[in-house]
Amino acid sequence: MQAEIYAYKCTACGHLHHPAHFVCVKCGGREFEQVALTGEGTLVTYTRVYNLPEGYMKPFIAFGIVEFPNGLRAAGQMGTDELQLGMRVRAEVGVVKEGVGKDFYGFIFQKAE
Amino acid sequence: MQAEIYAYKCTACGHLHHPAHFVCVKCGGREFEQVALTGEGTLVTYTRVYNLPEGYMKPFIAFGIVEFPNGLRAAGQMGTDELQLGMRVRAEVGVVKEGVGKDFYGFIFQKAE
Amino acid sequence: MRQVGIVGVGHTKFGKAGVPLVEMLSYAAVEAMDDAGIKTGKGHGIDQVFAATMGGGMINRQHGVASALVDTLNLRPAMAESVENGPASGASAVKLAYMAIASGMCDTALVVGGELMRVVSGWEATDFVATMLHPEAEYNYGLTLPALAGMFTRLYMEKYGVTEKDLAMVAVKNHEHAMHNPVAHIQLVPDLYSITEDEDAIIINPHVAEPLHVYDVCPVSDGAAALVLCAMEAGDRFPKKPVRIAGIGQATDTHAVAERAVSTDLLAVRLAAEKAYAMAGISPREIDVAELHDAFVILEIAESEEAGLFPRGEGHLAVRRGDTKVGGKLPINTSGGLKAKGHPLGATGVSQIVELTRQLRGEAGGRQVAGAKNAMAVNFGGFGNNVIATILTTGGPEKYASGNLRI
Amino acid sequence: MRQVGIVGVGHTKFGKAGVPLVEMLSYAAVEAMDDAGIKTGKGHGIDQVFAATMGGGMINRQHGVASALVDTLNLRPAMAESVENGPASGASAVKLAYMAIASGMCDTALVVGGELMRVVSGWEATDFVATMLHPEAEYNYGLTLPALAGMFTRLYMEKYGVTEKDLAMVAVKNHEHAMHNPVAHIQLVPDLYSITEDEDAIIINPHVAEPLHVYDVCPVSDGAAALVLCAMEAGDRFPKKPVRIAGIGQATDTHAVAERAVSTDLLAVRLAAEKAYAMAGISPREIDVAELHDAFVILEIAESEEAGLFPRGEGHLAVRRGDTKVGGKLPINTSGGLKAKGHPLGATGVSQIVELTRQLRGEAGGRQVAGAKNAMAVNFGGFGNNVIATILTTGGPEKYASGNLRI
Ligand SMILES: [Zn+2]
Ligand SMILES: [Zn+2]
Repeated sequence: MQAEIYAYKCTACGHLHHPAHFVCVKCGGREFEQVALTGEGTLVTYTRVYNLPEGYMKPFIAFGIVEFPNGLRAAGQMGTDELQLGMRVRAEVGVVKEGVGKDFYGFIFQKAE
Repeated sequence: MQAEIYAYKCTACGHLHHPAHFVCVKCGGREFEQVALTGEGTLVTYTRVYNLPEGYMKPFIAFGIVEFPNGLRAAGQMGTDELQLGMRVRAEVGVVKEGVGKDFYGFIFQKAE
Repeated sequence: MRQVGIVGVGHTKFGKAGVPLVEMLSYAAVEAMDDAGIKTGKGHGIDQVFAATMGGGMINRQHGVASALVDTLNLRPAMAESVENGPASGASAVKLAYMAIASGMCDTALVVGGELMRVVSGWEATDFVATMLHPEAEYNYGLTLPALAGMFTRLYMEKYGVTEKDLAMVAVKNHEHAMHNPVAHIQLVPDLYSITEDEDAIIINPHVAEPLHVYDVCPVSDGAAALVLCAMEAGDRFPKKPVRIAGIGQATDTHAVAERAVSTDLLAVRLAAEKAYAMAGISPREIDVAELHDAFVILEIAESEEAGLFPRGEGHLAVRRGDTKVGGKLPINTSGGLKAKGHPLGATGVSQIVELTRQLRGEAGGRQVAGAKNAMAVNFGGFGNNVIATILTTGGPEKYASGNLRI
Repeated sequence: MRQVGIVGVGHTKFGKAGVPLVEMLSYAAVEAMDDAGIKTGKGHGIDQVFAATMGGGMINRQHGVASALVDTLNLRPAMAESVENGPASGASAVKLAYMAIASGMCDTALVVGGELMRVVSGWEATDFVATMLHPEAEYNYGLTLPALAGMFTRLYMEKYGVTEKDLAMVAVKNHEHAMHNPVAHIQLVPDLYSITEDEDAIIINPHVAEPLHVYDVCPVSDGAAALVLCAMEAGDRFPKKPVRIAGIGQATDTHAVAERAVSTDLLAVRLAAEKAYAMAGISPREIDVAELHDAFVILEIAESEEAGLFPRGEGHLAVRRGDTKVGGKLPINTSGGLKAKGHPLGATGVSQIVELTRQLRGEAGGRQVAGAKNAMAVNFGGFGNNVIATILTTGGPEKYASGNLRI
């Protein structure tokens, strides 16, 4: 049960990664520290998908890519039906997939107030 | 439900195959006719297996390779507990694996009288 | 380095196969061997076999597909390798066969790509295809290829003024091309007005992943395609003049799509194409016909730009002008493309080369591009994280390097 | 043809990984790159990456593993291919990397093999491995690799007088070797008497597939191994003297084992070894150390004969004499072999080459074969229907062919 999503900060050069890399994209370093990836960001693009893969019992899910103020971009599910390019969203963490005996946590982006 | 097992006879040169090939091992032909593969044969080798793959609810299964009088050899399950190299066996066809909504038929070799 | 050419092509009718995987591959393989005038069975002259499939294991529960193929075709003891690079598995297999011959390790190779997808439900197939996405950052979210394509399409439309009608025009064009390709899966042409502007358009052409509609997405198809490759120096031993593989370029990009610096770029397409042009000594202006990976129609437009065939942001203008139709300036996806011919994952990269070989041989019938001499294929793995560009030509050096032929 | 050498090796501890597949592969990869003195990250100097895995899709639900690996290692835009040849996937990847460099298409390649098997139950793993058998004639019967090995062993014992004790002696020897290999999965030596002649022997060493007992069969392991290959002409740019790949041979046999003309022959091993010797210009008598594919210990004996290292039917006599121990005439499986080091399918073929490279470099510590100059690996796909033999050497021509180095 991972109820937090992280960025991975290179301990050598400070470059941030999401998702985790084995080797730093900037300096080739291999040590990282976890940094909570939270807060508000901007919706870069989105879609509403009607043909879902196995395991989802819903008619559709909306997905989006969000850019955080630290420059990182991450994909996630959208928790709101109001969808517009460039809108402000707030990154929450919730169950994005129900597994057998184990649920998967990830970003669910909500409209920022 | 395939309750019969076949040999595949090259229509060009008559060479027999089991299992089916796309191209004749002898002449390169590509046309085959099905010939029932039945009767008695000789047990070439055998084993009793205790670690069965998923889907078998038995403590062990015995398997063997049998040579038919036409020279073909085929693997199958053994329907007898009396196992000896060179013994005479009779090829029966039965359910060798229970599938979801579909059973698989294959050789179950019995001790010949 | 030895030069390598194509001397045989084979292709099953894409759609629903109704036979097991290896049998389906075999149909394409023997057609290619027949086309190359090579005997199957003993004394066959095939040194090595490459099989390209993504779902042999997961969908068809069979591993070692190439080894099985060698046996059923009676090509033993030929070498055999199974290759997987998602929807670009086919081009990867062609590339590896190219290297095998160029290295001198063998003189001839049989490349067979295929996928048997219609044996599982639609949502299983969608899930299976999604296993090439990033496991934590994408797959676990329920993200799929159509989801990523939808998000990409929205940005591309916003940035370059591409319209939903432009997308539908690509689809209609490719369906028109497929009418002249007997092996294409879909043999009907949708009416542009009915799928875009008609009041019932959203009913016959509903959304799959907004803004993508059904007609912007390729179907799920079974099928196989095959090639016989040989060292060019042995080209005169085959009945048909070899079509030479002049250049191959490959590049990788970030696994997680969100990480890419410019969301509307397909960097791996650009780098792969640049490498292929450099190796071939052929410029984009010299390309006469291209097969681009239109699993989603937006990709045909974006790839036509990244591959340098049209200026950045103007691919859709070329579609509007009719440049990319057969008869136009630079016909794209004369085979019908993935959109109408179908997209059996492992087959696609091989199928693209089959089509271009037929074009360069002048065997493309009602979809022939007159006088085509140079051709390009782009095969797109993952959502563009592993891309291969291949350039074929009828031209070549007068004399080929010798590599101690064994055939 | 350009010559190819090995300049870097990496290897995880085989056993239970506890990390995702691509992360496990990464540990081996960076160890190999460090060993080669190659930087990871920008300016890395790796042109192409080959990943060998059989169950990435079926067991780990991930496709395009090589593309994922390139990204996480920050080797973009290097080319990437995923290769599957069952338990011989590793040697296939080495072979393809060899061809890539020999062809001149690239100068350096990273080869990583690995398998993450201990994430599924034992019967799921057994079923997964069995998917490489013939679908109709074997797999559907519930036949498995141990079943085929049991039937093969019975015939071999009958024909050549091999005893159950001979089999156990191979196992004990390989476990002894593994005690000197820190990356081996199993670090204990069974007592020969206790597992064969003691009255409780059948309890601590029960049958798996008669006549095979638990100690005749390799364990189920996770693990990864990696190599950096380069063109020999660039060998002096790396800190350690390259070990040259002198010969590679590959051959296929019938898919259904029952079809083979002589049931006790491993024809593909014989043909693959013959080809490798011919290419290397090295004879079996010149081999100083070998890694043979002992997934079942009978295979070590049979392969040692088919590869010409001992006369037909006398492999078990060599075991009795102690010839195949470290310190003996021709040490086999100094790493511990699949039996004791473990057998993560896709890793094994790469792991064999890692061990032999260490032997030829003199880096094998307590298991070092003194003065080893030539080495052979046999990697066995399916139940011997696709086999690769590889010969390494410290010797070589004085001068290497030039291929327009780009590094
Ligand atoms: Zn850094
Ligand atoms: Zn025949």
